[in-house]
Amino acid sequence: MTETTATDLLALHETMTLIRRTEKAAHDLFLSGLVKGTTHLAAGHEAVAVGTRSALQDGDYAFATYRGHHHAIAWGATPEECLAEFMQRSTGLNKAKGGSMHLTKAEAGMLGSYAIVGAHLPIAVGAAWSARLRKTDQVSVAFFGDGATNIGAFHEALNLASVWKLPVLFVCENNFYMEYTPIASVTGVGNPAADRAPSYGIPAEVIDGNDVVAVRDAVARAAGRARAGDGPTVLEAQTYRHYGHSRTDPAKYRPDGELERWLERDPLTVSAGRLREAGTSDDDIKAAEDRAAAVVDQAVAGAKAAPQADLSEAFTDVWADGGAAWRT
Amino acid sequence: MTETTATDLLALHETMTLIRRTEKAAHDLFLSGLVKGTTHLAAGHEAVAVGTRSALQDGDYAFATYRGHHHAIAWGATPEECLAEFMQRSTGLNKAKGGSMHLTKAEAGMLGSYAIVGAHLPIAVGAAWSARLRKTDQVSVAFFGDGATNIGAFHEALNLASVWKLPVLFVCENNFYMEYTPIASVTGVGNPAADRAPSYGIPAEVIDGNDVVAVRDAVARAAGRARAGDGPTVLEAQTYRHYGHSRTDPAKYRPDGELERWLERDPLTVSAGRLREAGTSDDDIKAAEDRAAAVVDQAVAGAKAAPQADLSEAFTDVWADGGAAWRT
Amino acid sequence: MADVTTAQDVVTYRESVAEGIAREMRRDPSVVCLGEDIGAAGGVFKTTVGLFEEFGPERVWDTPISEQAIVGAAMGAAMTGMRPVAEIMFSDFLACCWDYLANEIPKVRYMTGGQVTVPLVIRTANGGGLGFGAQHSQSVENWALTVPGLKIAAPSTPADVVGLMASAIRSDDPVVFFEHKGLFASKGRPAPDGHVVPFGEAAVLRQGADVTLVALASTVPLALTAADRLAAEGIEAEVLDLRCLIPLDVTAVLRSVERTSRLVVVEENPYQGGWGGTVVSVVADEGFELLDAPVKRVAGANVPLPFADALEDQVIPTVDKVVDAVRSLATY
Amino acid sequence: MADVTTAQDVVTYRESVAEGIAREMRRDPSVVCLGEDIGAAGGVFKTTVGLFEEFGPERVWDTPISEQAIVGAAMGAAMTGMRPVAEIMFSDFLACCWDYLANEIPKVRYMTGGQVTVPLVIRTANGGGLGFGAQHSQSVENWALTVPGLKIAAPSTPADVVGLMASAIRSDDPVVFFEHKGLFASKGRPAPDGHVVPFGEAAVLRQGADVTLVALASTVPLALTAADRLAAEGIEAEVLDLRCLIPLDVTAVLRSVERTSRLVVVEENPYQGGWGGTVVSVVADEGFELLDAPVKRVAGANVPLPFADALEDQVIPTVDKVVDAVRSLATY
Ligand SMILES: Cc1ncc(C[n+]2csc(CCOP(=O)(O)OP(=O)(O)O)c2C)c(N)n1
Ligand SMILES: Cc1ncc(C[n+]2csc(CCOP(=O)(O)OP(=O)(O)O)c2C)c(N)n1
Ligand SMILES: [Mg+2]
Ligand SMILES: [Mg+2]
Repeated sequence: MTETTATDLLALHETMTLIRRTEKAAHDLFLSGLVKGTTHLAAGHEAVAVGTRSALQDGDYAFATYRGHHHAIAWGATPEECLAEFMQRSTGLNKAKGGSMHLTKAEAGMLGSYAIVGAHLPIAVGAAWSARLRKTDQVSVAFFGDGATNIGAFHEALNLASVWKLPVLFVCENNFYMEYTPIASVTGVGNPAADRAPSYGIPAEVIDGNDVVAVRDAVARAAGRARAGDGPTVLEAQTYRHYGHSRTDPAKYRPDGELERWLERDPLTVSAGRLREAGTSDDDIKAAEDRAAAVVDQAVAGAKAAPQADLSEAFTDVWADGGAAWRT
Repeated sequence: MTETTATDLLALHETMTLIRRTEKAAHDLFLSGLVKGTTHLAAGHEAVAVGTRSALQDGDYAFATYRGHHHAIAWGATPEECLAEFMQRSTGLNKAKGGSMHLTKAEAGMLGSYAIVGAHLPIAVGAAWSARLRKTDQVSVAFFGDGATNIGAFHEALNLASVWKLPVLFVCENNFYMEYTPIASVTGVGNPAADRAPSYGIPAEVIDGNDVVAVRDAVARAAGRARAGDGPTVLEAQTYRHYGHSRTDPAKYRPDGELERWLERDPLTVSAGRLREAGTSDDDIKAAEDRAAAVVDQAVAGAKAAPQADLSEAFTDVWADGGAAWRT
Repeated sequence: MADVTTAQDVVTYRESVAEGIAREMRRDPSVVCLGEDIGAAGGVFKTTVGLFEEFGPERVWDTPISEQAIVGAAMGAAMTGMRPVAEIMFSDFLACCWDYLANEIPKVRYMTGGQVTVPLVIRTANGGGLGFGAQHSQSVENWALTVPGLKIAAPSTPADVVGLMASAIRSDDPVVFFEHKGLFASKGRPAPDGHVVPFGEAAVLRQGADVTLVALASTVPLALTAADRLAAEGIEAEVLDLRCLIPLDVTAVLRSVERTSRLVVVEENPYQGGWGGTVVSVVADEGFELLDAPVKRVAGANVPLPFADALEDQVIPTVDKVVDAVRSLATY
Repeated sequence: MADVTTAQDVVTYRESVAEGIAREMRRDPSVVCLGEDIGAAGGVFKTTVGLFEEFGPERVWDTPISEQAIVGAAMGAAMTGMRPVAEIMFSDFLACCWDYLANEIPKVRYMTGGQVTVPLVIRTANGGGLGFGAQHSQSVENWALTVPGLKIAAPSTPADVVGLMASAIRSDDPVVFFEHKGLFASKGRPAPDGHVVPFGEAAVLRQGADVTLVALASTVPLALTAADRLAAEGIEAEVLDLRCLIPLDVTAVLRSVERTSRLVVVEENPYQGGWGGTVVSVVADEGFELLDAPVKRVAGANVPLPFADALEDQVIPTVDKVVDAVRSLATY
């Protein structure tokens, strides 16, 4: 078990705050017309990304979904790179060619956000296979939603990972909804990810996805097994998204009081509570939060000031030579 | 439980013999150059098809794989229609347009043989959904191999069938091999179909696929549940194919003695044994077998005498109007 | 997109999708819908609004995220007496169930020697221009075109949505029905009662003697706007809306080229493997003598679709690009 | 298929697949293979015979029947330092993992702004002529052509198999490598040591002044045989083997048409949405003035593929059909 000191926890709390503030900024920029296209905010899910990253090592891989801002930031993307991407600036994380759904920070091992539900699970398995082939000690993590557990790629990925005993972690962020439909209404089992794991011979845990320490501990256990050559683990982190599915969704399908109940267990509230228990002063907590807020304020200003996407980029990066030539 | 009288059993034995003889004829015709393309013989699997059909009602649907001769015949296709199809005759079951991998007897509810592994599972689910929508009492059966349990369509089909509580039976013919690779080497659980059923909330049984009565009883139970509105069942019938995977496969990958052990439990031997136990005379058994042999002998002659495929058929049956017009 | 709205243009393309489906569901109890979030939620594009309320859960089914199960189940139901209308949310996701579109649905009738029919519709939101990025913006009608055995419709107006939907749902053949995301908010005249647009009949939306513009779905308003601009320069373009790719109304194209001697195809899918290649092939063969100038295709660039609006404009057809292509021919 | 075997033709196309892979595996330890039954079994087409024995289970991996996992895992491995060579047994099954070919592999580099590369090869047995029926006989190189971001190779000779395989495996871009089932048994000269055929260079296999035949994979021997027959009638055909669809060597095509003024494209995939449409489009645009006659495409018919050999012959290109098409132009 990884020990989590108060100092560690304060850093985690700060990173989670950074994510929360970035999401809020993205939302506000959308309302003011500066963010276009679609965004899927992860406010509420912060502890899963941050807890996972904190239990892993540099060089470990992450594969995320269209709801991937928190994973990108947890793996080291800056809020400014992200906001600049949403705002179609040339300084965007993906040069404004990917957008909110495809945040990627490859140099940090965050190998992309994928917008076809479930598609990245086999890809994450492949990265784990590669780690094994190259005899590195790397672990690969696939983050995905509850809804992704009903698609074929989920099944194929888990089976292959099991058979080849690969160092991969399947981290489900079960927020109980697909887009607008409760997952329970379309799934044959109660815990959509964890209850499936036995059918691949993979161990699983259902964990509190709003408690960054619980996530961190579970991931540490799973990563340990993976590095020891004991194969994959399924972690089902129960959590909740504070906003609707995407920017156009007012989330009217939620029963009265549901959001409120989850807000009581907001991951930031939980971590703040843990910090206080561990003796961290309110001032120290506030200072961390203020640092995060300041970073995001600067990020907004920086992204706004950045140049628009460079038109010539439309025809670069198709091929490894940098170009897009398809004919002689 | 459906009671199986000696008379019933003799009829099942006769149908199984009909299938066995047809497979042998197909094999011989292949060796003599009259059957082209590929064939996947089902000798050894007869009890699964025949036992299943015998526990069902007229009008119940079947969906099979490229290894589907036994299902077609169990659902009423004649050996002559099948052999004529393999021999590319205009009298073939599919007018020589489908071939061995696509035998279909739609008027009897046998809605096709599908050659993409696993693809027919969702289709069979759809037929069950349709039965429910039309408020008929029909049950839909998907037959598939052990290898099919690792493909995405399997997962999606089982989950949907469970969530919609559809009258569908998933009958896995576990013959322990994919093409040349043992299923155990590529699957995370021991019983590739049955051990997965719980992850969809579907009841499952592992059954002796070489005992036609065991199959019949299990299917009767499952069909009863399906018709009562209790949803799908997974049946994993353990069996063995006597020939190689397809006509080009000498099956050298089998460990010594494995085939021999299975031949001792040949479904025809098992049913003959049960018949004798039930007091059926050897003469009666032989008479039934001779009737089957005679039908197949005639079928071979009939198919040989039939005209070759009608060339104009290449351009019919694309559209429901019978034609193939794609432009004005 | 071109704004050519007039006073009679009171219904949106988006509403017309639900209207078209509802009309057929009222007519024929064997029509049922299935898809992700199409029920009480009314679909993520709001193209199924009202159906769940009117027809209830036995005719409008929410599904898991299981594209293979959705279209596979639709196929099985279509083979056994129903007329399912399956929604695949974004057309890009057809890739997740491509086996059904490529190998199962279009082939089962043929390979069984005509024993079964598959009367189903797969509806899907197609196309770009909204900044959804590489995996949610593609025009993939060309994927469907690679597969013999599928009928393909792609309406450009609200009335055509209703009229082609009627033909699609009544068709005994499988239909892929492309609804263009960029057109959902566009308005037009409502479809009259009982409106049916037969498959395989292109609409001549504008007459002109100088050049033929062949368009489909989103490129129809582009072509019309380009034609207006060209008219100001004295170039009269004839604008054809194909409405369907299969059956393909090449007769209409050839007749028009007979009049104009010049052809520009305007298509959103990429140039490589785009449907314009099939249209051009027919004309370069059967209409060779009619042509007085090179044939042009204004198509999507051969790159994935970028996120930023300004970048996306670089790589999908625009009015400017159509105008430029026509101009290059006029001076020919 | 044409039999043009000579004394130097001592290796089969089938063997050359394994040889091409083996040469690269010897050169580069990051090359690994995965697929169904490719290990000890040597592949269902015997195109990986010997690899397992030479390189062992850490470089040649048998997989479950999980096409999505196969190509998805290949993608993840390619993004992290390996050079995977994935086999999809029959090209028809690409439909089962189409999302990876259409939406993931070709787009990830672009949409990440160039942060990652995907150096992988997807090998697959393509095409008909063997009586495998509608779901195991398709020529689906046109599917791949609809997707910008994939390179596409389709060799017609044993030496090209080796030479293009070298380019494919060394490519930092994703490659779909079509091996033609109808050619597996055909023989040719062995590839010299170190043989590399660069992508995007068509081969002129026969010179002639009267008509250009553009072919690929299985249609190359067809075109060559047709050219022999036509020569007997006094018609000299130039035969081009494209070898790749992306990059597409349109320069070679245009140069040839410059000499011949006539073009016939011979392709096995269906006419509707076939790759010939893209070739014809370029020629009808950039080469319009070079043409003296209509452009013809001898392509697959727009129907699923029937099982019976005689029926299949009706719907796929044959020497007769090529000869007829050329004759119709010669008299033009
Ligand atoms: C294959 C596929 N089908 C459908 C969609 C549309 N879609 C995007 S997100 C989503 C819901 C996903 O739910 P879940 O996996 O629980 O993730 P969450 O959004 O809750 O984080 C759907 C249906 C998609 N992107 N890909
Ligand atoms: C999607 C797909 N992948 C691969 C194949 C090639 N293939 C045909 S049969 C087969 C093995 C299937 O094994 P199993 O499901 O156990 O059925 P069996 O042949 O043993 O009856 C394979 C891999 C296929 N037809 N479809
Ligand atoms: Mg969710
Ligand atoms: Mg098997």
